[in-house]
Amino acid sequence: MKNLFNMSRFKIVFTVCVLLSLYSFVNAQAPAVTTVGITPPAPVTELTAVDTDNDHGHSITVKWTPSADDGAGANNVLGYRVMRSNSFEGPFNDTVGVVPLGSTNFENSSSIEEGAEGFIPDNTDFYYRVDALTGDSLVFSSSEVTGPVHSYGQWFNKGLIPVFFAVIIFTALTVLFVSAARKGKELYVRPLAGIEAVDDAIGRATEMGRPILYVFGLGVASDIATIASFTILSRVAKRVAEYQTNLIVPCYDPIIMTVAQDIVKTAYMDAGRPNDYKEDAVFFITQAQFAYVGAVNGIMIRELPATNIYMGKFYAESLMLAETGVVSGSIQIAGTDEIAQIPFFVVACDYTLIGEELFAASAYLGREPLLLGSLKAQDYAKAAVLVLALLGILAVNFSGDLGLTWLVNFKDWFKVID
Amino acid sequence: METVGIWCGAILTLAIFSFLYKDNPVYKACEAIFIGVSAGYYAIVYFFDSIYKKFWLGAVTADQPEEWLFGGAILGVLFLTRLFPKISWVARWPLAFIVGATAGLYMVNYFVTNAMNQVASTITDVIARGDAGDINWIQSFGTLVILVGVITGLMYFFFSKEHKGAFGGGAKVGIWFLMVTFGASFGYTVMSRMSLLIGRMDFLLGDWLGLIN
Amino acid sequence: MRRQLPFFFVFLFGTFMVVQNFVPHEYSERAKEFLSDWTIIIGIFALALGIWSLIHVSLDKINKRKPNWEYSFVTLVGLVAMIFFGFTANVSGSWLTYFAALMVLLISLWLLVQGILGAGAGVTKAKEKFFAGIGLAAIFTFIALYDKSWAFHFYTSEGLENPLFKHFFSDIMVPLQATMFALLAFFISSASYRAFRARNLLATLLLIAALIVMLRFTPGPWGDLISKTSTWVMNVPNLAAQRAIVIGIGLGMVATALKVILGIERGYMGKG
Amino acid sequence: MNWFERFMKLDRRWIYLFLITVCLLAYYSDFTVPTIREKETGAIYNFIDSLPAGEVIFVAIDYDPSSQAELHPMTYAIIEHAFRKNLKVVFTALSQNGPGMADQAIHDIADSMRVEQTYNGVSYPAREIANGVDYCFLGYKPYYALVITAMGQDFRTPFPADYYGTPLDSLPLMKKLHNYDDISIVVEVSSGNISDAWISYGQGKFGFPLAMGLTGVMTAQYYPFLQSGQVMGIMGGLLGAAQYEDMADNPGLAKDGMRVQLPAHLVIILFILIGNIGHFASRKNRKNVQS
Repeated sequence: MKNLFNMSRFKIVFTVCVLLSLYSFVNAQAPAVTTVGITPPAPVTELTAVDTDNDHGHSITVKWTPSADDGAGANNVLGYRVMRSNSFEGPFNDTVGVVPLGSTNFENSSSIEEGAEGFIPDNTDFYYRVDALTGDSLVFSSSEVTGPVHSYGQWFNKGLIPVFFAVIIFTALTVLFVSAARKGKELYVRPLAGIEAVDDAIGRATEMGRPILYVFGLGVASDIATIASFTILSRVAKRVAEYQTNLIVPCYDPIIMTVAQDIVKTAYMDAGRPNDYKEDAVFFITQAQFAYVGAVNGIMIRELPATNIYMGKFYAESLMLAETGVVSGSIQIAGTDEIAQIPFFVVACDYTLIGEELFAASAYLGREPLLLGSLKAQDYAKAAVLVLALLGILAVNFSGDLGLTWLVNFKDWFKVID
Repeated sequence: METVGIWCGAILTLAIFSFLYKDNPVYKACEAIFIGVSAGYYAIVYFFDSIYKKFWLGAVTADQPEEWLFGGAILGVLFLTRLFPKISWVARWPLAFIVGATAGLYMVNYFVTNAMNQVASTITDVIARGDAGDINWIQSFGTLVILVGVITGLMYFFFSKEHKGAFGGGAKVGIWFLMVTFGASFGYTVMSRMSLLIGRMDFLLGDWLGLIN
Repeated sequence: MRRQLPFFFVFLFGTFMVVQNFVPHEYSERAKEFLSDWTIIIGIFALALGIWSLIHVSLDKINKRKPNWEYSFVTLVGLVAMIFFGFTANVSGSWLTYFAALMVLLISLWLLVQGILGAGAGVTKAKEKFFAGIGLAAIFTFIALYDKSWAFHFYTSEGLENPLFKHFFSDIMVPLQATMFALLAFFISSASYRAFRARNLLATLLLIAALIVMLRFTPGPWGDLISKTSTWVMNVPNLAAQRAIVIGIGLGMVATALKVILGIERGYMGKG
Repeated sequence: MNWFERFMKLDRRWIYLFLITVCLLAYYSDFTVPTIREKETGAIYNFIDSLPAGEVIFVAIDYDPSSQAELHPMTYAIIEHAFRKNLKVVFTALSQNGPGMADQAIHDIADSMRVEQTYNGVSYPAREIANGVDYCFLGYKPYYALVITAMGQDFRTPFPADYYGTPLDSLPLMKKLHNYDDISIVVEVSSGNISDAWISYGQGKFGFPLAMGLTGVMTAQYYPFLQSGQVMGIMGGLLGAAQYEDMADNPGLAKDGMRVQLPAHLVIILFILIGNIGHFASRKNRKNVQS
């Protein structure tokens, strides 16, 4: 229960100035008024209290229409005080909030922690009353009591309905195209320079007899870019196992190290060479950004890998890795979804997968129909985004003349209230 | 104690800069120190941060312990089975948890922040009017260029459609926009990298040699 | 069966978290909190594997005398010393016995690990080293128990206040971190020299945009014009392209998440 | 190897040597660089300058020592301006290695207030900045997204006590402060993803005005949020800090930095030109040889 102290500094200062100004206003205006002081203003009407929607409970919204003397009539209303009690007749001495004049609602809410200050238990009945306050703290008029009302958490957030439909449509699209692909429907996919370079780069490393360096960057196992990078590593590892080239995978995050070890070992097993798997191909260095970069730079200069593959989440160290890679004369292929680092890879590397291309890489490398199907769904979603954006702009700009007024609120479909 | 710290920092700084010239034993030593010390440091910090504060205080010795946390500990122990090759396949379960939970959590999150909100902010009034209703040409041209940039940029990212004809033209304009933005952000960051170098010069010339006025 | 079960778990946790996004109820908020706590706790166990991998690789390099093996000694000493500092707090001022204990600990650990790795890793006289290691470890525990000037702290975080721990961070890690970061100033100059060449249209666009933005604060007659164009370039074409990339990444992420949850993408579980 | 081949294939170490010598020379010269005033920085300065005394601003020092060189000038410029105008400041440091550095920065600025100063013609008397009265440093808690959301309900939920361990309720400043409604503006200085959390979990949920101080590299990425109104102002890198110092007429760390920045940029541009001259000359030469 937000008590008086909880009112923000701004509101306090505001009410105090209004109080002072009104006090002086009343005195100056009506010097002849009798000592009785201010007449009580009209009470607030149509008071309703209802559980706040779309929330995790512990919150009740009180609404009312302002008193007739607020801004008109006797114009002596300063603000409203929301009082709460546990029974209809019960003593109303629990002030939950004071709002300045002109407001029509107040949200009485608390956090979900049991012991928090002003905690509102769910599913317990409360009764509310709103007093219209005046300059004189003794003079106020109370509305009738409303209640019982209790707060509870909703199980579905209606504000996310546009997102809900979007997710459903996207999933349906993916399932549709994957099943089409499963039935052998041929799917065209435009060539991606960065991906074709991976195959030639592995061939190059094999001829030159120099290792391939695969770097995950600073992502953790719970980054989607890292999951995409795992899928790329699994296909690179398959080829490395077949061509018996040397693979080096220095890791920043221990969970990634464990997963990568598993991927490379399985690749060697699938290629029928379980004993060629070197235990220390995938190893951990440290979880400090620049110590990791120093170590990888050292590996590049000393091992002179033929190919450096950077796939995953990269931060400021992207250019350090790429420039040292240039010094050690390696072919470099990079892919990240960290927008700020893409320019450095584009400038310094031979091939770069820009943002979304990183996520499409696994479909390209494996050429598996199912994954190509999901790429098709991604393209349809992009087409939908394009069409909706154009429609929206049409609506906003020409709604007046073309009479497409119903389109005007089109934009709100995208506004998400969570 | 203070001067030892500064001398130590200065020597390490010069050693790292020497890497620019050539890989040398002093740099290799600094690199090794940095790896060892930082690995040890973060092992301790993460140990006290999660095991001690969250698990030990939160679940074991807390007055109303959160039993849920033991679930995490069990999955963690499963992870250690990696050390024994025979039963190391069990380590896939905690991995399944991490990958599955992440995918589910971020799927809706990024759909909202990246796709929905960005589309909402693209839908704007192209013709920007000044407060007196007169058309603000520069502003309108700007919004028009943004609109063209977003649409052609998206066209470039199409995978399953041949980049030929009008569509190919759109994608070509899209890559132009991308190149301009890459050049611009590269140019913009030159300053922040230079200020890092200035920071080190302050340390070397100021704190160490005391030559600053 | 062993390979199908994990994918079932991925589907289970994935759909739970997708649904959880739409449920504002208190229980779903608590569930999200607990699940992110689980990931952190798993992270610590994985860190144990990581540290073991670092030790194992370094030892392997030393035992097999691979190139640059001497530096692995430095890494191992740094690692063990830092962990030792992190778990101990010095009670009285005298550091002598504290460092003596550290030396004994280092040598005993070295001998023990050599013994455990055994002959397989090319270790000569593995058994004798192992027992010597046990002996030294006993001496170390003896010092630890009776030397009052310092003590172990596993259950409380006094170790973080250990002056050596703090100074190793502020006097070794911070300058190294800042200097590695500062190397970027040099790398950016050599990268721009090499890459900004007007070879074709795209490279020319890259070059012109970079030059405009780099000149944005130069004084001079048309300095104001350049700074205005650079602000325009940052606010309009840059904004448009960023937005296109962001939308692309958003859709790419959602598609990847969906592929993982539905089990279409299995690469990450090692099935190439 | 004629001259244009050499132009195209300069050894990178010459570039590094030339760059460091130019920086050292600029370091010891003392010409001043005139700064322009962009509206992104102006929005923040004007908002803070318009706040009446006693208002509370929230400064989140969410970066760690490695990006201190670029972000400290902004933090110093903003807090000096706030203290000069008798504003109250609540600090957090949500980056793991940041609290020690943030604490030291706060004390630095508080000490610098003990001297009488004149800015834009207005003279400000020397002031004693007191912890708990003029500012409150909440310190660091892990998992910044949860902390930012929790502070929306009450600062006490994630921070029962401040960085020095004193409970919030015993600090006079914090008695009246509960959550973002009591804060006029949040200024978030960081070098990366903590800013995303402030946008979606902070400003997105509680709607307070949010200003951002960012490293150069991240600024470009946050322009969309400036245009969509989620962020009211951005200070980009050292240039942003120099502009703020210029508007506040308080030359400091940023102005010194700019003295070296300009020559360094010119060196890079010089080498780009050299590279291109070599490129065009060799292409012309190849054409002559063929024809």
